[in-house]
Amino acid sequence: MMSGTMKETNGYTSTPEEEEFELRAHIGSVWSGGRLFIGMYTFLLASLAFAYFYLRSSNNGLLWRPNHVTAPTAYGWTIFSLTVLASLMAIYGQWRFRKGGVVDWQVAGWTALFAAVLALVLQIWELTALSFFPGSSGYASTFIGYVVINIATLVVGAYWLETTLARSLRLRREIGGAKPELSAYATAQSFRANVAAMTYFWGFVGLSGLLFFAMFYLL
Amino acid sequence: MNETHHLRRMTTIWVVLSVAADLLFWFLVGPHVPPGRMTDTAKANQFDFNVLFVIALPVLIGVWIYLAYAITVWSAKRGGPDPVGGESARTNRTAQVAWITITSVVVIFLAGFGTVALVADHGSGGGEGPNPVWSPAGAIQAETAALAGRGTWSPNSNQVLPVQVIGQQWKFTYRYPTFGGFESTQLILPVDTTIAFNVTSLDVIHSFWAYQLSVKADANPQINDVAYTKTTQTGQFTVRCSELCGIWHGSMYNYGNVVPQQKFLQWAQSTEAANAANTKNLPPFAWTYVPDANGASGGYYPDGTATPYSTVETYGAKQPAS
Amino acid sequence: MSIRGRLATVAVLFLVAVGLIVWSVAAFLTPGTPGGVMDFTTTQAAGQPVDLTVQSVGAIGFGPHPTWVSYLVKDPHTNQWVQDTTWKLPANTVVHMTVLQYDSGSPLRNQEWGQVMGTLSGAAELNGHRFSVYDSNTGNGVGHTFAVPALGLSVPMIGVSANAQVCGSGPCHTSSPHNTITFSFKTPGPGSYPWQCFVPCGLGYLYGNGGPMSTQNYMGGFLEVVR
Amino acid sequence: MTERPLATTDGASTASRGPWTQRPGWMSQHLGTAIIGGIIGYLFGHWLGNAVSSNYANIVNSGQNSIADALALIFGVVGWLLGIGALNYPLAKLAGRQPGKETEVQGWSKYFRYSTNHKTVGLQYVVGVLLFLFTGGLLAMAIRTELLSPTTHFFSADTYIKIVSEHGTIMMMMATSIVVGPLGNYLVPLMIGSRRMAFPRIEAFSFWIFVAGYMVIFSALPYGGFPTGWTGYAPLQTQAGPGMVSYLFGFAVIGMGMMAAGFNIAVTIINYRAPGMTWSRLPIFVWSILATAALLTLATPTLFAAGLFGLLDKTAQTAFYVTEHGGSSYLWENLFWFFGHPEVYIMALPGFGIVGEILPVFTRKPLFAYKVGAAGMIGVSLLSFFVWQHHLFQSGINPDMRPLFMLTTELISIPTGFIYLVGMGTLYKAKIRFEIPMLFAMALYFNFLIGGVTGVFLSDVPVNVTVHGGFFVLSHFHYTIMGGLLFAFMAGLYYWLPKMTGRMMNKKIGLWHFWTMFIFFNLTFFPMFIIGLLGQPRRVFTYAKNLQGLNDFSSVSAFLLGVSFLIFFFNLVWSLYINPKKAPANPWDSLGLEWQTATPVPAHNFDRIPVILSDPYHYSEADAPAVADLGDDDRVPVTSSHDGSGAA
Repeated sequence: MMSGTMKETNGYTSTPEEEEFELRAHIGSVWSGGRLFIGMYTFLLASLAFAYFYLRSSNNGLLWRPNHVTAPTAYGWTIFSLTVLASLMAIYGQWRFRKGGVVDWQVAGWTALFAAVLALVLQIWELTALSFFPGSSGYASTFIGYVVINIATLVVGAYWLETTLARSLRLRREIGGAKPELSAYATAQSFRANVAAMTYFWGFVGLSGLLFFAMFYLL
Repeated sequence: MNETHHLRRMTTIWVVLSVAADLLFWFLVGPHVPPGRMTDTAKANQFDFNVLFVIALPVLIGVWIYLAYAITVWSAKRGGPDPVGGESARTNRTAQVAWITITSVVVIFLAGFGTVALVADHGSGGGEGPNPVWSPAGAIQAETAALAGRGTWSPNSNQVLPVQVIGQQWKFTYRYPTFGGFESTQLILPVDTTIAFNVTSLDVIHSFWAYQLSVKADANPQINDVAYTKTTQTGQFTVRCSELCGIWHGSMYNYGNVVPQQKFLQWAQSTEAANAANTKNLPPFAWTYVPDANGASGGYYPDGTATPYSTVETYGAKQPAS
Repeated sequence: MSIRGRLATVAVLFLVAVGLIVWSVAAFLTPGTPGGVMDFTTTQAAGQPVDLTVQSVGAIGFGPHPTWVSYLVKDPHTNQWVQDTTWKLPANTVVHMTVLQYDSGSPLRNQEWGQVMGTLSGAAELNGHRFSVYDSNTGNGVGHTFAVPALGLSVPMIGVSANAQVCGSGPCHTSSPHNTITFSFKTPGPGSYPWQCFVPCGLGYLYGNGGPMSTQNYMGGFLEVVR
Repeated sequence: MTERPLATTDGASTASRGPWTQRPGWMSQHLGTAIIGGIIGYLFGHWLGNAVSSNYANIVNSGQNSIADALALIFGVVGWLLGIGALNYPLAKLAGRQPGKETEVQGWSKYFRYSTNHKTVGLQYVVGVLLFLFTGGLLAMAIRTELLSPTTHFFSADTYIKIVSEHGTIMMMMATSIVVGPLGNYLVPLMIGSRRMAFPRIEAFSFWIFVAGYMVIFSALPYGGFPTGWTGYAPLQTQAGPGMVSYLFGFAVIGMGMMAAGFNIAVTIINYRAPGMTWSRLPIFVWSILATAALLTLATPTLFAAGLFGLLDKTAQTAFYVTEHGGSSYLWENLFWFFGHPEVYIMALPGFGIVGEILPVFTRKPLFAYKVGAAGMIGVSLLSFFVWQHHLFQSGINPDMRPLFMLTTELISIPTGFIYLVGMGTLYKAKIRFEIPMLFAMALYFNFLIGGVTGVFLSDVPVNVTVHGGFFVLSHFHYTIMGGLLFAFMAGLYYWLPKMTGRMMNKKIGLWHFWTMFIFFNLTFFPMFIIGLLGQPRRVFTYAKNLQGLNDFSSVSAFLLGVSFLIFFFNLVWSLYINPKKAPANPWDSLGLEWQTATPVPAHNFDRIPVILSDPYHYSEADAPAVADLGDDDRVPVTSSHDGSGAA
């Protein structure tokens, strides 16, 4: 093989075929990694849902939810709306991104990030506005657990959004300007895979947010 | 040596050893296998164990014979023929199908056998929770009557005797609802009687293990865990806590006694009378009690309005805030 | 480096590791071990009754956990109050036990422990008055119990009024309000018999049974009965 | 198409500076800075916790502040990660920065750094898991010392429980990573023909958080220990002192490491298999690691959630597990065992993979019923999610579900049994070379059989009444985990250390190690079946006097088992450090792809990405296909051979 066709990376050489192989493996990893991460997160949230329904059906000491205490619904509605907004913005942005609207994606992305951070702040602040003590009932306990997990979800989602957006600013050239889907740069391919995985995760966050909102504020 | 030769040899050794071991076990060891035969559940569970063991022994012996055979006959040191690779060494449909079929049949038989034993023996002495699905005749009526304070028990009446087991750190105490609900640190039972153990806890999880009776039921706070057995022999038995419950878990044991029915009645009536002064300090008999999670004078959770307590009867008065 | 040199290096490192292990065991695992066993076998002639005096204090006031409730025992040789809950007693001997209860009380979680059980007379004396059952829902309640489950022994320690000037840190002096509970029991054959308290008196712990209730040398220990 | 100027698959466009972790010299980030970061974080967290909460009534009364202890540990771990450099890239990423070149510091100091080289991480893990193992082992010695006598106590009753709990927890944490960490990380890329891991930084994270987890769980002892055993049952958990925080947070930290390791390995196996490495050519060890990784990633989040709820109960005073406040004492049991039973198979499957890999080499035969074996591993990992309530047969929940869980539990012995089909079929008419790895592999078949058969007894509800919660079950899982996994791990170490370190382990000392370990393992744990049947519950500091003989026998055997580990330790330092002997390139004449690269393995594993031509089990086969085309002009592809010499 001609050394001229080989790229040197990290002290070893790669043929074009090997580069192609590694790139595909990398993009496959982003794809399957994104799905596996959602799988892991599902088990985490399912544990919380299990705790909720287990304590609800046990109703030990008639203390599942005395007097039907509910966390402040105004906060709940706002946080939920912001989460769904972020989720929809991420999905819409991805749709535009695929059509070549990088700027549309970025605007939608920053909007989603803003909504997510606002939801995060409100979610933390809600803890100061609770009308019940954490240990006063099963509902109160699971609600505190939900708040902590939701904070983690929003932090993860916002971090993923922010890093993707920040990177898009640095990679304007590589992701191919107005037509990113045509860019064959390895960076662009990798970036698109990352955006797709991130959007998928945000779709998951929106759906699970709906479920838990219903569980804690509506039921 | 051809193929059938190896297998035939191994099979012969296996059959001889398995039959011998099974017979020896069944007749020599079997009758002495714990937990003995003090109750009908103990006897049934001992039978179960022995059946499992009789099935397990040939499995163990089979694999051991195979390993020993391989080590001695197919060792490189013996310089036997070179192994043959290729497709025939990679798969063997007959062997694989046979293996999967045999293990599946054995396993499904065991599950079925266990289920039949479990149902036929009213839960096999294990804790069935507050709503037992396999109750002996008369048990539900006896329990209902006991809770209403109308429970009775007399010798030769074939009545079920409910006994409450209260786990607390670090001792079991016992209440007899059919005898005025007195509480005692002693566990005395009549022989030839179906006992309904109602196990609950005042704090952390314990596990009531009456070893020779073959009864084991976890004691959870606010849960009435019911387990049944029928005593068939008199004698002493050991009660141990079988779920780690803290520092004195290891010394959380006592000895109980199965006694003739008349003797039990005497004991129960005299204890009821002797403890009368204290029994009136106890809360009314109930299947579970809501202990105060806080303990004496200032506990883990803040008191008062922040943590409303259940309206359910508490065991002992509510503790004051510190 | 030669083999010998490397061997020596490894040996030195090994010794350092052993030293660390020994230190860890000494620092974290052995405190509370019956090292300072209070010996009651030499205080009197063989077969004669043993006098055993303890006090219970609401907050011990010293050591690593000054807020914890604890029993203290009077050293029969020096008459000093010592925090030690492992007592060596002669077998088959009558023990006259005196408990100075300086702690306040509360209702029992399980009223079963309001009974006096397993003493020689079937009763105990509270400030000189004989009693065999105590209703902890009345009065000052019960502060602690002294119980040896293996011997069937259990005696409630009636609390002092929480409004009184309760002694705040041990060892307490008899000038502080206290109840004196006396009773007698007979030691069994040789063995190691755990004793404990059945009142959930570990403040700040769920069910009141953590902390001092779950640590030897505070609210529980052993009777080491020897021949 | 536009040009493709970009080489690194992480998408690095511009040559940015290498990460700090990989700068040479002691001014950069390494273990030392991690310790400093950890200490600073710890002190800050402790101060913060005290400032926030020291006036709470329960904290004033108990004199112990779980909030401060929890925050101290949390910030300590964050400081540790900052110090080692784990957060450099995640933080730089916030500014859109790309990862730097994946170069590595050379020399021994790379083992003390945040290395993204899977070979370095593998060796780091070897040391890490052995540290865990020896700590847990010493605690086991303490347990057996206390159990020498029912009446004379070497430790106080509470200290004994702490020792038992710490032993169990450390061993369980160690066992989840003992194979996946060292051997999985080191060997999986080599076996699938990959030059790298999919997520090397996540891999490095998994190791350094594992070390942090060790320190967090060990911190339980100076905090006063925890009284719950490794199962951490609530509400005893909620009642315990601050040592419990170390347990809950420690499991969360280790859980993060487990998830990270499993995630990275699973994604790597799925995506980075070399061309031609089809699923039916995948080495059986990789199958086992894939099944394990699936369990690690999917079961651990449940533990994470359970631990979070426990931590909230202990700090924020929620009441998840406190029945009197609307929680449930069964909730922890369910969540814990929903994780806990898959975890048990996390500790079994890699062992099966190792012996499956070793047996063909030393029998010179192809692996028998390979597909059944692989299917069995997948079957076990799927079924393991449906058996958890067999831990709760006597707990009083769901009596009507008992037949179902009895059935699923017994069904799982079918796929587990496949490993015996594979092993016995491979041994058939073989030519067995009894090298040390083979001895350990054979020992697994002996030990795990006893462990597996006793598992059937435990799954039978009527028999379970007697054996649940006693020494019988204790002996059962020591037979499966120690007798299975640990023996397999030893087999793997003796087998692969020559590849990993380039040095042969001493055979004579190895024989001493094997025989002492095998004999005294069985002598230690077999009597415990009888002790259990005779009525001794687990975790007790005292027991019936008539059981002293059996207990003493078990204790003395346990001490000698401890000596066996000292022999192993001596072999390790003797063969690797004191008197090293260079290992041949392929000492066992294996066909495995991992033996076809140079030793020491170059940073990029393979000069050319190999093209896989067949599975690596074509032993004793005339005209066997080559295993792989290594694309190396001066090296002939490796083929199988009749007489067992690997390279043609």
